[in-house]
Amino acid sequence: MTLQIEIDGRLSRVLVERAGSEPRYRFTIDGQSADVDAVRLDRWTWSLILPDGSQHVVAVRGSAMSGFTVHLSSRDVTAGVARRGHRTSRPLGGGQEGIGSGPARIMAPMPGKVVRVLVTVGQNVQAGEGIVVVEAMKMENELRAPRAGVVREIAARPGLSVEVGAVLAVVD
Amino acid sequence: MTLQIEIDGRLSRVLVERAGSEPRYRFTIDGQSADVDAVRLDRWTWSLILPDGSQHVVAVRGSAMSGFTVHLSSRDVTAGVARRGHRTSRPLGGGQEGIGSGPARIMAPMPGKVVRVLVTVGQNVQAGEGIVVVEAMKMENELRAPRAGVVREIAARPGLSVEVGAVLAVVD
Amino acid sequence: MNKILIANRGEIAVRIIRACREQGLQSIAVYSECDRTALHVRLADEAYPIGPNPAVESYLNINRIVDVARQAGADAVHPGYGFLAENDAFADACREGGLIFVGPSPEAIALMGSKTAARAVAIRAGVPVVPGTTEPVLESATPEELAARAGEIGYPLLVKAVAGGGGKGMRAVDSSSELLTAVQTARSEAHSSFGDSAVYFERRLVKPRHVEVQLLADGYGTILPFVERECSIQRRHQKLVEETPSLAVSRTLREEMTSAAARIAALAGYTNAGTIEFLLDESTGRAFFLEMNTRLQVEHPITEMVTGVDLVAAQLAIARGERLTLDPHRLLEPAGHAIECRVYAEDPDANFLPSPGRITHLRPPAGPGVRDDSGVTEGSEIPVFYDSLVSKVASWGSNRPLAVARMARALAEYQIRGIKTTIPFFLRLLKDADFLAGRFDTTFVERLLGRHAGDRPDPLSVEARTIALMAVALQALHSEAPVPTASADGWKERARFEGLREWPTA
Amino acid sequence: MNKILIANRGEIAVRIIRACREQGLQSIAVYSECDRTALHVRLADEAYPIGPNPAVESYLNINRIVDVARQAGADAVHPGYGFLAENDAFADACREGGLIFVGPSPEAIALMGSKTAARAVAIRAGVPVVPGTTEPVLESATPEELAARAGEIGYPLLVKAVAGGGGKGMRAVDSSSELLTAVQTARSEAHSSFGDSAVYFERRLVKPRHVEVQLLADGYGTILPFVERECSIQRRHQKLVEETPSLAVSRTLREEMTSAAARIAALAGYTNAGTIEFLLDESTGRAFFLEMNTRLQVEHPITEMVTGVDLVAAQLAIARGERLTLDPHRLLEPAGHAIECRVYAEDPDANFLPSPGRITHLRPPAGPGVRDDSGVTEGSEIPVFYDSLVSKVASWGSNRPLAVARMARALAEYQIRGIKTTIPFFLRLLKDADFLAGRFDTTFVERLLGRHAGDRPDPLSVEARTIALMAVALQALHSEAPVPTASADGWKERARFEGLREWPTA
Repeated sequence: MTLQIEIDGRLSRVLVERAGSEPRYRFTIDGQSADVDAVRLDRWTWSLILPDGSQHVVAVRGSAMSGFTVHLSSRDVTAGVARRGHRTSRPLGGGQEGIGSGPARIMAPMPGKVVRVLVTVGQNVQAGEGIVVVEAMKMENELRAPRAGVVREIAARPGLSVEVGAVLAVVD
Repeated sequence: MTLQIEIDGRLSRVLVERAGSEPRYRFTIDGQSADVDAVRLDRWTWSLILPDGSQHVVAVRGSAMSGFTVHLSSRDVTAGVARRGHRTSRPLGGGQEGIGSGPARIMAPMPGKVVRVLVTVGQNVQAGEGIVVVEAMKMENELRAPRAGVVREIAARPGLSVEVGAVLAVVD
Repeated sequence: MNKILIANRGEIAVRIIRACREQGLQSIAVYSECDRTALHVRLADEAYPIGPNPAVESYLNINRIVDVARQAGADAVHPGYGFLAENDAFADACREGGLIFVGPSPEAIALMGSKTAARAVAIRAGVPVVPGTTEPVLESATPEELAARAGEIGYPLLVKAVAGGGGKGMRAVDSSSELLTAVQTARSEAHSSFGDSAVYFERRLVKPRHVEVQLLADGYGTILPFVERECSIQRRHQKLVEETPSLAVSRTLREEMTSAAARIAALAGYTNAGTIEFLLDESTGRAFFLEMNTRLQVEHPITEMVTGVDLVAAQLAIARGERLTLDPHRLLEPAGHAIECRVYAEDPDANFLPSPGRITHLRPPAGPGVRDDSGVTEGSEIPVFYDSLVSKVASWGSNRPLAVARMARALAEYQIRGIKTTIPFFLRLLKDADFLAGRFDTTFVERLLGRHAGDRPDPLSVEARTIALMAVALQALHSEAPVPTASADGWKERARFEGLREWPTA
Repeated sequence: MNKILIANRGEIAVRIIRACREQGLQSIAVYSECDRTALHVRLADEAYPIGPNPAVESYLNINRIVDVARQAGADAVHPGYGFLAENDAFADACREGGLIFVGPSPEAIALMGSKTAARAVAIRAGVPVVPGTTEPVLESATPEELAARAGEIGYPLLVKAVAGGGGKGMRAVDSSSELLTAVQTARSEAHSSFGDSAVYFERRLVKPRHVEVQLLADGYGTILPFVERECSIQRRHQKLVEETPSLAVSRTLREEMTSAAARIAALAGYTNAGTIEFLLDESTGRAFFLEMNTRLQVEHPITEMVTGVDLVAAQLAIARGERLTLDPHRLLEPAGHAIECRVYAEDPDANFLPSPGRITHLRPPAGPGVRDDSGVTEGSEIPVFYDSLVSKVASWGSNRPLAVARMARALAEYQIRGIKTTIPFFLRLLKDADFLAGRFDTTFVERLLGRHAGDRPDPLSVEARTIALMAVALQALHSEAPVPTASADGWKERARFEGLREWPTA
């Protein structure tokens, strides 16, 4: 199977085949081949022993549809995957939209309860100005405008319980 | 649902019903009723809070067919179950047959390797006399005759790998 | 004293239940709806529901908890930390209900729990305090009045909950424009955390260290202070890492701080376990009284590790009316060095946002010199209703570098999935040159985060990228058409894998 | 010294890998086929296969292990305990291969590893030994010759492997009729465990205590003995529980035993960590040299807990050529009391039969004063090929009763399913009046088991029976037609439960 995998904005072509007796696999990554001893420890976790003897336990969550998250010992990385000829899936992004153009949606980054709404519809706000305060785990978290604009919509109201990703306000 | 449950050789009649809002159950055991807060922690484990407030985590393995093993904090117990009108399943016994009459089969109590056979077919043995030595986990375990008799059969031979429950010899 | 109700949840409830068991005491857990299957409930001898999930309706419900304690036949109540631990009305309700409160008297809690009254005690004890308002700021104060009071103290300042602790209900203010929001936020947080929205102002020292002195006091006038804890590694006044002893405290300063702590406790008529917090100005070598925490401290394990004293067992003994018979000198001579890292369900790569959720996989650290005080188990749900502490990892070494190396080893071993935690932050911190040299103060973490704010995410090494690509390819391969993994025991792996799949393949 | 190959598996490999990480050293694991996914492999920096499952083809394969070490660029080899740890040919092969062997010289191993030669050294050092044969019993000895040699020593006696240790290759003989079988069994077990079938005879003392002295020796003549360990709680010469200090050892006797140990080590030219085992005759107060273990001991954690010395780190330092700078007096003055329970995969209710299998659920003990040195994780398979040690739980307390209470708490918390373990036995032992009073010797466990042999299983209390009935009824109810469990979060429980089912319901 050949896959196109995007990590950190860079695409690699990965061919994976069974090599010799189990549990060996041959990987060809961007033209370079290596035989690897790979064993699945549980549904999401792999133990890899590379040709240089180095041993790595790596957990991978997600799917080709939604993108994968790889738990390395140093940090977590997201990866998008396509089989040859298919579209690459979007790496899983964070909860907040970019600083680019278009309306900026202020979304709940975690489940919680709206404590205060700091602005009103039609109000001008500066980048970094507080919009909504959401409480979760006994800490109040002020969500701020990612850029300057006018508050177009407010979906949040004090006392409202919100799920992660819920749109609380729109600034344009 | 009403069940007949046998534990330690004594049969109890257990009626279990939902009582009020979850997670409450009403148990009627041999005529005595109690409302219990029971929550399943995983496939085999229950947390029970009894009317007196006492809290218990109990794991149960097995099935109505094969019998159950209950892991209490004090010790493990086996239980046989039948629904009303059905036969009670046999509690899971140990690997070795009783000291009663009839042929005594010497069975492997764990997986291992036969190291030595200490008797020959036709030989007279005393109760407690060594029959076969099985090695597992670096320890040699001498399996002894449960009672006096004549060695009728020997299935074990040195070097043979045996599974738990394998019949190694028969004394009669 | 035979039966103790633990009016708390999470790791501290587990810690106290363990102490009860070791002391031969029966333990009673209480739980809100979402905590029915929590670890503290599973480990207790008895357990009782005390209400819905919001803390004000359960873990802060004084009447309900006292009723449960009496009905269950408890002799005593241990409040842990947080929730009702520093609530004098609760201590009083316990006393009225004929229950021993494992902590100081309601009067001592009220006195030292009021940050403003506590400052007055410290002044009487001849201990320097940080400049600030001597009385709480009035609820009715107008914006102009607030600005005037703040102006008297001078900026930068702190708005602090009078009933506060643990960074809750506290806000830093650099200039007058931020004052109003800060007061509002602090009041609101103080109300939801402590049921008391009163706040006061205090001068903010420039780059102080936060150093504290644990003490035990029995009912017969014996007050024993312990070697200090260094707690400067904090963010938004939430402690992240503590260690003992402090590299910044000389033998003379230790003597000064511990005797100051004992004088304050004596004047306050204090009994049981408590902690006096100081701000240490390294430029002058002066330590200022900050506040007293009238309960067991989150970071008590590191003191236990270097002194061998079981502080929870000592609390129970004092509550039973026993005398302290510990050797005072041993408590001031630490054996080796201990560090604690607080594993919070927060995302260090997203501004420490709370990360509630279910722990899908857990392998806690273990082995020599490592202690994990955890409130969770695999499958536990970290609810949004309470604070985000998951577990406390403490390490001991015969010196600081060994304790640090051991902590790094333990955290690298700690597998916890399903939620984000502060572990990756600690792994970076433990390699920081300034941290390793002991050069830090309470502003250190913000600076460290600011310094690295631009360069996230760390670029992957070639090897790390290769491994990630391989793992993703394997997972993609096997999630499309699950097949057994390769191994010497093909069939066993297959069985194992199928046991883990949610649905059989067509 | 940068890279260490650990020529072992299980908990001791994990222990050594942890020490390497804490010391900044790279660790190399080796594994037989069934150990590919074992914990020690997962925690190591590098891992290499060394052969099929039988130990003689993998963990006892000297050539293969030395080859792997050289190819992987290892500087040193740590043998752990068991397997090749006391094999002088292995130590020699490492030296020949340019690898530092973390242990004594091959010469010292050969000398002290031969039980008969070691006894001669002890005699030269002026240390009393148990009466026995001074030479190994010849392989070619006829039954008559064996009986004659045994007759000289007198019954009861022990047949012991010359290369033995840990109760392997050892058999007790009460009368001449049992001699032949015992010699055969011991020879065969000695061969499979140590690759050497030589045995000798030794008088069996009546009800001795087994007490041992840990020591460290550097390359510059410094030999440091430690406070004794009490190891009398054993069954068939397999230690089950150890503690330090021993209740049976006075200050004078400690001085006598530790200086005897140091004299023996000096005469043997011993370096690195080792342990001198003594049999203590309580009636006369005399300690007899039993044998020397020329490697790290299984029960080393309890010594670490009461002295603060990291014995594995010390081994590595000595191997690097460093000098010992520990304060000798501190090593003889234990801080508090420590106990270890060895959790074996054996069924204490079925004559301690091995219980290999897969660990389906694991929640190790944690919290204050508890250390778990484990070689497994949830999902691990305990193979039939190696010894049955799963993990070692150690507890520390400021005195013995507290250490015992803490151990009972820890073991009650320890959940391990899928295999039988010795935990239920320990929970019974820790309540035994004689154990609590410290009245025991090496025959104690057999007597304890014999005493209770008739009354198993313990009758269930009414409450325990009720709980068992309820749990079985619930399980029967839910296994017929799996339905979600009841909880405040109905749907969450449902999802959780379905995630665990192997097959969806029709």
